[in-house]
Amino acid sequence: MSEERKMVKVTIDGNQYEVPAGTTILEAAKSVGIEIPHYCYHPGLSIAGACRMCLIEVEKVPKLQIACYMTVGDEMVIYTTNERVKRARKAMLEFHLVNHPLDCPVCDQAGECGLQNYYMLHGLYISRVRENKVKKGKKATQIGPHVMLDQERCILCSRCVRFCNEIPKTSELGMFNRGDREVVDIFPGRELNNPYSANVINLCPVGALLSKEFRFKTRVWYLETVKSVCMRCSRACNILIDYNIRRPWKNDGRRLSRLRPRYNAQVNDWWICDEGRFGFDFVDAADRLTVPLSAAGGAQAHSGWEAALETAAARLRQAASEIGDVAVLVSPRLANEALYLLKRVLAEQLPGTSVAFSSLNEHEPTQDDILRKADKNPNTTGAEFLSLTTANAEVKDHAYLLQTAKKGNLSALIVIAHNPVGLPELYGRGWSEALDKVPFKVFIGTNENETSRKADVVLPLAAFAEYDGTVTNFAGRVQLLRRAFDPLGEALAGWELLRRLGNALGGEYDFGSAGEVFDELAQKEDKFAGLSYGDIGELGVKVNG
Amino acid sequence: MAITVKKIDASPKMNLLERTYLREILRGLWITNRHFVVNLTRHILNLFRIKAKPGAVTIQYPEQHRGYHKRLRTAHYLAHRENDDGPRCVGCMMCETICPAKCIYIVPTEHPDPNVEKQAVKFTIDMGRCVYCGFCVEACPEDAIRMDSGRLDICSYSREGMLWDMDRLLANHHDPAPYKDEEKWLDEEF
Amino acid sequence: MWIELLTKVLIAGAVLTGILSFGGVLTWVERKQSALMQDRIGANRASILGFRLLGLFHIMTDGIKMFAKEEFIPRTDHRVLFLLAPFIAWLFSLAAFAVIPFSPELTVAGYQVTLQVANPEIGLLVAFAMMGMAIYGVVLGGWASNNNYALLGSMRATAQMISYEVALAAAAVGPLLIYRTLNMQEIVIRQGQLYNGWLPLWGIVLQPLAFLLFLVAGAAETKRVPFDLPEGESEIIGFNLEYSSMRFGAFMFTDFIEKILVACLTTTIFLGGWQVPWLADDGFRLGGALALELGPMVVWLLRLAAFGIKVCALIYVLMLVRWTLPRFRYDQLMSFGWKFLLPLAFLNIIVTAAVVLVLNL
Amino acid sequence: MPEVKLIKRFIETENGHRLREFESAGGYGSLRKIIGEGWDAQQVIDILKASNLRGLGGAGFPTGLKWSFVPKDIEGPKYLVVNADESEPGTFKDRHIISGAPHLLIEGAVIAAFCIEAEDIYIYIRGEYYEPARIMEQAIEEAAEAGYIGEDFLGSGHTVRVHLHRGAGAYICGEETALLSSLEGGKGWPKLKPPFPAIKGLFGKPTIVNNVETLSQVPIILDKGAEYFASLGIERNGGTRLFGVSGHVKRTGIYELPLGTPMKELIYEHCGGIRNDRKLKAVIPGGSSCPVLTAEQAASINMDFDSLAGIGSMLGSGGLIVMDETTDLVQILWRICRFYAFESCGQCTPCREGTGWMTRIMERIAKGEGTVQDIDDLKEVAEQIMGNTVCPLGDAAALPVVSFLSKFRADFEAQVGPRRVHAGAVVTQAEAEEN
Repeated sequence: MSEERKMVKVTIDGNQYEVPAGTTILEAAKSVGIEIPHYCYHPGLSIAGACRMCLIEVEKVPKLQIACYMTVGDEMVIYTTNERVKRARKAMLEFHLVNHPLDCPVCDQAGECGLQNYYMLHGLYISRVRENKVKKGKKATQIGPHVMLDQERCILCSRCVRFCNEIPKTSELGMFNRGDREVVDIFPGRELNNPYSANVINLCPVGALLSKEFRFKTRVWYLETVKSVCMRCSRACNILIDYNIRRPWKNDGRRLSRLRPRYNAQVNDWWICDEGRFGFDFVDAADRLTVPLSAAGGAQAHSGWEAALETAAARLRQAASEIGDVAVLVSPRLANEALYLLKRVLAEQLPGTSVAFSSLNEHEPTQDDILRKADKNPNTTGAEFLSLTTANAEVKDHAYLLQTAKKGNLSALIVIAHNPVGLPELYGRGWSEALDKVPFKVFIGTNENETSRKADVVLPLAAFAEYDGTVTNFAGRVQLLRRAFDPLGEALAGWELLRRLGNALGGEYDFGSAGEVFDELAQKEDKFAGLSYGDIGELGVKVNG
Repeated sequence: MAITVKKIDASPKMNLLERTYLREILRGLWITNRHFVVNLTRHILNLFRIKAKPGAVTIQYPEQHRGYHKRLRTAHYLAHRENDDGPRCVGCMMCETICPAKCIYIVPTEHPDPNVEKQAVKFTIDMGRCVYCGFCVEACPEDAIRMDSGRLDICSYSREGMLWDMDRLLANHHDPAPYKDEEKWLDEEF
Repeated sequence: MWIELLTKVLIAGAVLTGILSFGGVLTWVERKQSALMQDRIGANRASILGFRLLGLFHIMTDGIKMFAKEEFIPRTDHRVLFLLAPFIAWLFSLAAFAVIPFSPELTVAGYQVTLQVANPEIGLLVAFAMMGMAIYGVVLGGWASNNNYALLGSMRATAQMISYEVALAAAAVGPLLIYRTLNMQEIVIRQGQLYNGWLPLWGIVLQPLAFLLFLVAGAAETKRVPFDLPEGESEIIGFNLEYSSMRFGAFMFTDFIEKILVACLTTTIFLGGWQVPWLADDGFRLGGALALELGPMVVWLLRLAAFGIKVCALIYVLMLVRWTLPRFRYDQLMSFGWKFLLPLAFLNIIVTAAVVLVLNL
Repeated sequence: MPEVKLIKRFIETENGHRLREFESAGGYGSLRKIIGEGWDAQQVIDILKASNLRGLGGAGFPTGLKWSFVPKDIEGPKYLVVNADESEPGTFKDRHIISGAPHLLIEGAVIAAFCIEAEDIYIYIRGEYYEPARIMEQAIEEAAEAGYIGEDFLGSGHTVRVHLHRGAGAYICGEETALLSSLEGGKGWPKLKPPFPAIKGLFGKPTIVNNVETLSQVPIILDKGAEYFASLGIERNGGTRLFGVSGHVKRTGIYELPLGTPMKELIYEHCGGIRNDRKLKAVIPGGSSCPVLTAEQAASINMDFDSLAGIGSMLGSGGLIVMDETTDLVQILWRICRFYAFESCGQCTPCREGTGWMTRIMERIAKGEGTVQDIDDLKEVAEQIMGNTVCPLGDAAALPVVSFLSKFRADFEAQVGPRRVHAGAVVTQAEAEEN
C-alpha cells in the first residue's frame, strides 16, 4: 500500500498501543497479542456480531461492546479482561452451552472445539441448567459429499452460512426457525456441494459441521501436524498436514489423516478447495509402489535398490549408444530439487537425451477465480524456470514423444510421475502400443498404474507428505513442502532417487538433504538467484523471474 | 574434632548352653511337630466327616474364593447398553488417551442407530501391558469400561492371548463371588 | 552257584526298587509333611479320573514333568562329564545300600537269605566310601557346567561334604570301639543284648553323643536345610544351575536317596538295626522268660518292619529339622563342622576308648 | 383534565377512514399548506423540533432531530418507512389510527417524505392486521386518485409512492433494522448499529423509520402550531399521545392525553377505576417489555418519557396493562417469557438461548416445581441477557423478569419450595442454617 494508514492511539488493558485507524478492536488487540474470544467472527467473512463472546468494555460507553464490530478510535480506552468483561464472557459461554448436547465423547471436534477451549479458558462454572435441552432435528446428517451436519451441536454463529454466501457465492446454507429452535440447515433440494464446501468444517467452531471422510477416524489429539503446501494444482495452497503414525490401528493404518487450510494472504487466504483437501488418498493407497521392481525379461520382480539402479543405468547407457533416442518424460509434479537434479544428471550422464514435458494428468482441469487453477500440477512454473517445459525450444511435448515412440525411434524412455497410458482417451490413445515398441522403459512414480506395469524397471518415489522440498506456484512463489512421515517401504524422495540414479550412471552427486540441492539450484539457476532454503519460510518467497 | 571410634558391643550375653541353641532348636522342632500332629488329626477327622476345625488355612483357589474388596481393580470388562446387546462404549477414546501403558486399542465406527451415532467396532486391551491403574475407568464418560469383574485369572499361553478383544471384554461381567462350591472343597481339602 | 547269583540279583533288585520307590514317596511325604507343619494342604491337584489320593499322583506327574521338560545343555568342553555327573552322584548313593542289613538272616528251603545285598567284613567302610564317591557327581557337575556360579556352588558343596564326612566318620568310631566290628550284620546283632535284662543296649544308649553328632553330620551330608548351601533352591545359585529336565531331577532325587541312606546307617549303628526290643529268635522274652512264642518267619517280618519303622522315624525327624531350622551362613557352617562337631567327636572317641579300656568290654 | 383529542378527533369522525370525511374534517390541510406555500424541509423540521415531538413507537427519540440526520447531498434514493408493525402485547393504538384515520398517516408520511426527499414510502404493517391493512390499501388508492401521492403530487414537482407491505407475523420486525431486513426480503434479523438507518438503511440507502402515531401527529402540529403542541405537554415531552389501556379497569380503550398526565388520573378518572373496585396491584406502563410498576409507583407517577425513565421504567408504546390484586403475577411473567422466547429472532446468543432458558425456569416455577434457587438463577440469567444483545429484544425480555422479581419477589417465593443447592455451590453458614 502506498499511502500510510492513519494510526490511532488506544489503551488496551492499561497499555498504550498505536494501531491503524479503522481496524476492529478485536483485530487491533490480536495485533498486539491479546486474544479476545470469538465464535462468529472470522477475518475472511463479513461480521455478524451474533455470538457476543467478544464483548469488551470501552471507557465512556455504557454498554459492553462487541470487539469484532467496533472499530478503534483515537484515545480509546479498552478493557478486555476486567471483571465485567469476564463475567459477560462467562455468561455468554453459559448461554452457548444451554442447549448444547455436550456429547464431546462422540464428537470429532473434541480437542479442537471452541466451546471446550473457551470453557477451559473463560468458563469453568458449574452448570445451572436443570431443564431439558431443546431437541433439534438433524443429527449426523450428510448434507453434501464431504460434510455432515449435527444441528444440536451448532451454536448458530452463522460462519458457514456467510461462507457459502460470500466465498463460493452458492448460498446452500441458511438459518431456519427462530429463538432457541433455530437451526442451520441446507435449503430444501440443495446439497452442500460447491467446490469449497469442506471449508465450513474448519470454519465451524464446534462439531456441528464435520468431515464425512475424517469422521470417527481418529481423535485430533493423536494427530501431529506439519505445515506444507497442497500439490493438487498450480495454486499450491498453504495447508496443514495432520497425520497419525503413532497409533497405526486407527483409520486402517492410513498415516495421512486430513488436510486443513493454512492462512496465506498471498496464495489462498484461509481456504482450500475440496479437490485438494481430499485428494491425498494415493499416499496410503494399496497400490503404492514400495520397493524397486525390475523385469529382467519376465514379470516384474522385487529387487533391491542397488540391483534396480544398476540394471537401469546399464540399460540406459547401452540404449544411449544404440540407434534411437533416450527420452525422458519430465513431470511438473516433481519438486524443484528433483527437477534440478534430473536436469543435471541428464546433462552430465546422458547427454543427448531428448526431454519431453507434459502437464497432463488424470485430474479434471477444473478452475475458477477463487482458488482452483486448471493446471493440476504443483510445479509447472518451477519446471519452466528450470527450462524443462516446452517454453524451451529444445524440450519436446507430449504429442511429439508419442509420435517418436510409435515410430519405434526410442531406445529407452524414462517416465517420471506420469501415467501416459492411463490418461483420458484424447491424450492417452496409442500410448500403450507405443510403449510396447520402446525396448527399455524406466518408470519412476508413487503408485502402480497402467504405465508402471509396462516398465522394465520401476523405482518407487516418495509421495506428497513424505519428503521435503520446494515447489513454485503459478505466480512464481516458491513454497516449502514438508515431510510429515517417512516414505512408505523403500520409496525415496525425488531428489534422492535421482541422486542415486546419477551415481549409478557414473556421476558423483553428494547431497545430504533437499535443502542442499535447493541451495545449489539457487546458485546455478538464474531464476532462483538469491534464494536459500533456509530463508523460504512458512509463507514462501516470490521469485523475481 | 578428631574422629573417635566408639565400639558398641551389641552381641547378647549368652551362656554356654544358650550358645548351643539346643533348647531353642528343640522348642522349634516341638512346635512344628505339634502342628504336624494336630493338623494331621484334624484332617483325618474331617476325612471321616467328623466335625473338626479345618486342618489348614489354605484357600483352594480358584475353586474357593476369598472375596475381594470392592475397590480392587480386577480384569476389565465392557458394560452392555441397557436393553441392547451392544456395548455402552461410544468409542470416544478417552481411556485410550489416558492409558499410561498404552494398552488400549480402539477403532470406532458409525452406530446403526442414528440416535447413538458412534460405537467401538474394535476394542482391544493388551492385558499383558496393563498396569491396572484404573485411569480408563475414571476417564470413561459412559461408564462403559469397568474393572470390578472380580476376575484375576488373567493368563494365556501366548502374548496374542493376552490381547482381549471386544467380544471377550463384553462377555466378562461383574461377579464378586464367581466360585460357589466352597463347602464341597472344605470337605476334600486334604 | 546260579541260585545264589539269582538270589543276590533278586535281593539287589528288591532293595533297588524299594529304595527308589521309597525315595519317590519321600518327595510326596516332604510336601505333605511340610504342608501340615505349616497349616497348609500341600500338593493335592494331580488326579486320575477324579481321584486325587491325597496328592500321591504328584509323584508320577513330577516324574513326567521332569522327563518331558526341555533339556538344556550348556556349551561346554566336558559334555560327557556334564551328562554323567548326576548319575555318578545317584549311582554311588545307591551303591551304599548294598551293605545295609535290612533284616536278619532267614533260612528258607535250606538257603540263608537276608535282605542285604552284600555283607563284607568292612561293610561300614564300604558305605562311607560310597558316600564319599557321591561328592564327585556334584563336583563334576559344577565344573562341567562351564559356569562360574555352578563351579562356586560345587566348590561349596565339596568343602561342606568333605568337612562333614570327617565328622560323620569320627562320630561312628565311638560305637565301633564298642562293637569291635565293621560288619554291618554283626553291628546289629551286637545291639541285641539287654542290660540288666530289660534295657536294650543299642548304640543310642551307649553313645548318645555320637548319635547326635552322627545325625547332624549325616543331615549335612544330604545337603539339605539347614545345610543346603551347595544349592539353596531359591536364593543361592548352586552347582546344578545349568541342569534341567531329568538330569536336574537326578540330582534332586539323589538328595532323597542320601537321606534314606543316612537314616539306614543311623538305624544300623545306633538304633539297633532290625532289632526289636525283647524279641529273641523264638519270641518275646521278658526277664529271660519266654513271654510270647513266635515262629521264625513272624520274627523275621517283625524285625524287617522294625527296621522300616526306625528309618521312617528318623526321616521324619530329619524332615522336621529341614522344615524348622533356617539355613546356616557359610562361615557358621564351616566353624560348626570343624570347631564343634569334630572336636566333640574326637572327645567322644577318647572317652569311649578310655571307658572301653578300663572296663575291658 | 379532559382528553385532548388531536388524533382521536379524526379517529372518531364518522367514516373517518374515507377521504371525503377526512378532508371535511380538515385533513390534508397541512400538506396543502406546505406545498402550496412552497415551504422547504428545514422549516418543517424546525417546527417539529420546537414542538418537542418524540418518537411514539417506544424509544422516544426526538423526531425532528431524527429527520435532520438524513444526509442532504448524496446520490441515490432515500426511503421513508412507516413502522406499523405494532406487535407489543398491550399496545393497540396504531391499529386505531390506521383503521380510523389512515389518511392522517398518509398525510404525515408524505410530509416526512417531502422533508427527507424520499420518493418511496413503505408502510410495514403487522401481518395480523388484516382489516386495517385493507383499509390502508383503500386509503392509499383514494389518496393516489386525489393526487395527494404519486408523481408530481399537488403539483409540487416531487414524486412520492406509497407501498403497503404486510409483515409475516414476527414481533422482532417492529425493531427498525429487523423491519428493514424484512423489507429487503431477508430474514427479520436486526442489524448491527452503527450505521443507523438514517445513514444506511433500507437497501443500504438513508432511511427514516417512524411510528404510525408519530407521523400522524406531524400534520396536526403543522396545523395547530408548534407552540400549542409543546404547551400541551411538559418540558421536552411535547403534545399528546394515545394511551391504550387494557386489563382490569372498568373502561379499557384508547385515551389521548397530554404527556405528563398522572397515571392515577388515567386509571381512576378516564378509565373509571379498577374493575369491581378492587385494589390495584401492578401496572405495566408501556407494553409488555416495560418494567412493571407497583401500585404505589403507579399512584404517584406522571406519564411522560422522562418521569418513567426516572424510576427505571419506560413509557414505551403507551400500552398500559393494569392488574388488580387477584392477578397471578407468576402466570403473567411466564406468559411474557413465553412470548419473548417464541419471538426471539435467534440471531444473537444471549437472547436466543436466554429467553428459552428463562421460559423453562418460569415454567417450573409456575408449575410449583421450582425452588428459591430458581428465582435467583432466573434473575441472574435475565441480567446476563440485558445489554448484551444485538437489538433491544433481549432487554425487552429481560426487563420484565428483573422488575417482576425485584418488585414482587414474595409472589414468586410463595410458589416455590426450599432452596436447592446444586452440586459444588458455595453455601454460607447463614444459608446453610436457613435450609
